[in-house]
Amino acid sequence: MDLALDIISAVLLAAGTFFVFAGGVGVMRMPDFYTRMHAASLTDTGGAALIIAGLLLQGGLTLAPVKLLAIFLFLFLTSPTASYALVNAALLSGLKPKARNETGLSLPEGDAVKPAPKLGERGTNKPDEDIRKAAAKTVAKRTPAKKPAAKKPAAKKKAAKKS
Amino acid sequence: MMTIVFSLFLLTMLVLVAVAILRTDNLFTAVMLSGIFSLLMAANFFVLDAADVALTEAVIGAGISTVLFLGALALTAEKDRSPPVGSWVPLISASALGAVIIYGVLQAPRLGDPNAVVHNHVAPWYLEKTPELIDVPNVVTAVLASFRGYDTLGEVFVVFIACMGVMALLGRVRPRRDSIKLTEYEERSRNLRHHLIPRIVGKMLVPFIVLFGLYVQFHGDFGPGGGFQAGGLIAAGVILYSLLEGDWRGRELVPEWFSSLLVALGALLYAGVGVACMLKGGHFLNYSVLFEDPIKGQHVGILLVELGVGMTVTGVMITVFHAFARRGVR
Amino acid sequence: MMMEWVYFGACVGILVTMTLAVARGLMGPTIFDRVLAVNMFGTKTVLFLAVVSYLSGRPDFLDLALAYALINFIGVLAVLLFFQSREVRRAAEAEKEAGK
Amino acid sequence: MELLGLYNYFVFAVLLMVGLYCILARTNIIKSLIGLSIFQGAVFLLYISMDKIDGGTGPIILEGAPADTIYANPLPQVLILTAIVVGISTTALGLAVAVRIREAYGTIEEDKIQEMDREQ
Repeated sequence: MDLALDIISAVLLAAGTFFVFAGGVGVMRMPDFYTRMHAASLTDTGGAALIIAGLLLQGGLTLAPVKLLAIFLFLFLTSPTASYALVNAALLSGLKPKARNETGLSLPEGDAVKPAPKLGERGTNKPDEDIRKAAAKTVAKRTPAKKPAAKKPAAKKKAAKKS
Repeated sequence: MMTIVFSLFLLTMLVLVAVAILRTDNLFTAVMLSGIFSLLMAANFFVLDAADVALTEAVIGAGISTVLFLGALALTAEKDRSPPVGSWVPLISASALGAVIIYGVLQAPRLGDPNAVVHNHVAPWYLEKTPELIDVPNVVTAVLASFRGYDTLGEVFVVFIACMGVMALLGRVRPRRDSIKLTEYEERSRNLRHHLIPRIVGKMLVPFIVLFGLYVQFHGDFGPGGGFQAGGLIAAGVILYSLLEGDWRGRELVPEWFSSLLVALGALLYAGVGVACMLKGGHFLNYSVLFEDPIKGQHVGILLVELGVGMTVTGVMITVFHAFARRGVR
Repeated sequence: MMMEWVYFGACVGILVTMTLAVARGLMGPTIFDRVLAVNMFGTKTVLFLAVVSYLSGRPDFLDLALAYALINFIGVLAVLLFFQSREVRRAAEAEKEAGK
Repeated sequence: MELLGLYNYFVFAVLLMVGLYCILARTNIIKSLIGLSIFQGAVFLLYISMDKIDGGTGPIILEGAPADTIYANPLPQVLILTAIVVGISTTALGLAVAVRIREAYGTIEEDKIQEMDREQ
């Protein structure tokens, strides 16, 4: 019985370590920030769950399994939230994914994401539409569209409003 | 054996991260890397059997240090514009120091040597006498609060004075809310209320962090923990709330008079226990005289003293955080 | 005895992943990659501490991993707030420049 | 093997060097403070390396543990535990000074501050 438990938990630990390691490799090898984030956040939760499940089987009837469950619960809640917050911070400061559209053309600078969604304009960010528009524009003109200079004037307007 | 393998990994990473911190000229990067540095440090402490220290480093390094540094960066600059090094003095003095230390260290006892000098003087006495004199399972707590109570009292006062320094420098009394006109845009940029997911998850965590802080505070006699760690944890909970809801609301949750009262009361409680011991006819901070039964006296004394430490540290961390956060509105 | 080797293997696996995360933190290229590295490193530290506390036979030291799991998140939120308020700070600085 | 046992101390020396160099060579105050915390970390590492005993465990006495259990040395742990909290408080004080300097001079680079002082 004990041996069976040991074997199960060994398998779980090995699988968890594998997933965690795969996440590490993904973070090293993926081409841009957003894909790296994808690799990291998925394996963070999955690998952690497996490793903690493996440890849980070794716990016995003490306080330790309760603590493990708490650790799992908190990781399960905070890890995806942290990923969300981080991607949001990146998007806010205008970091663009290395995207390719349906036509296979690489996007002109600045059109891949709506540039730095201003605070308070949540929900108006429609990357898909933008990508399609940008692609149409690119195909029509064959010249890269100019980077919209929306950010600076907006900031100045705000500053003016304040004074 | 295993310790050495773990240490090899962790320490090598530690050196790499430290060199990277030195080389980067972006202060934000440096702060992020020093976050990794502190995590590595904590893992290393844990591998070296110092659970209490690892818990402290975890709480301070992950919860508070990064937040404070980012708060300071927001008020100063993000770029390190040091000119390229012109003189050889720093390099020479650093290498000289390193050479001397490496020479001295070559004769040091290897890691984990049971015959090292450190392990043969007071430490065995502490380990042997703690169950008999104090009867607390966590020897670190016993040494911290009882055997070396003077030392800890001094440290608490250092923390207290540092907090007073920050308050003096960054100004405690600021204009009231309505006297500063923030545009809606600015107001929004100072909290995370419009980020629904972090807000809900974060607010859900706050009570758990505070609860765990209280557990660490009062379980410190039996497991890793004590006033220093608990203070950091509870303050981290309050800081999380202030980050999510904006610092105005954070100050509504824990008003400034309350956090600065905590700072003073904690230090006073610690010293007061010492004075109570003197009034009972013992030496300063000799808790054995507090009750008929010396062991009970020690237990109560340690509990009160740790509570004082916890109050001071909580108060200091919250006050310092608010001092930086409020400075942004000017 | 077998379990100890399993724990040890898991620890080494996690440590190697930590090394990869540190490498990403050192390489960048954007600052967000570094924040990602810190965040990922934090999660790995939680797991590492949990496994080591079983390896050393002291499951009562799980408190540490629990503290990390609770607190690790604050740093990322601070980063989010930092970037969010940066726009305002820059606008204020621009205003000051214009005022000169 | 003998040298591996001293690896902690070598890392301590290297970190001390890095920290000192960072403090001396960089003129940016915040960078110097980060260097100071590396320096501090090196000292913490030295102390904690000393507390380890082969085959030992954390100095928390478990009920029903065999009498010959080896416990790590509690004394360095106590010293460093308090030092960490004191370290962050003093760092906060340093950061507060940096913030005030920036407000007064508009920069946190030591060389520029000295220039401004000379001009006055």
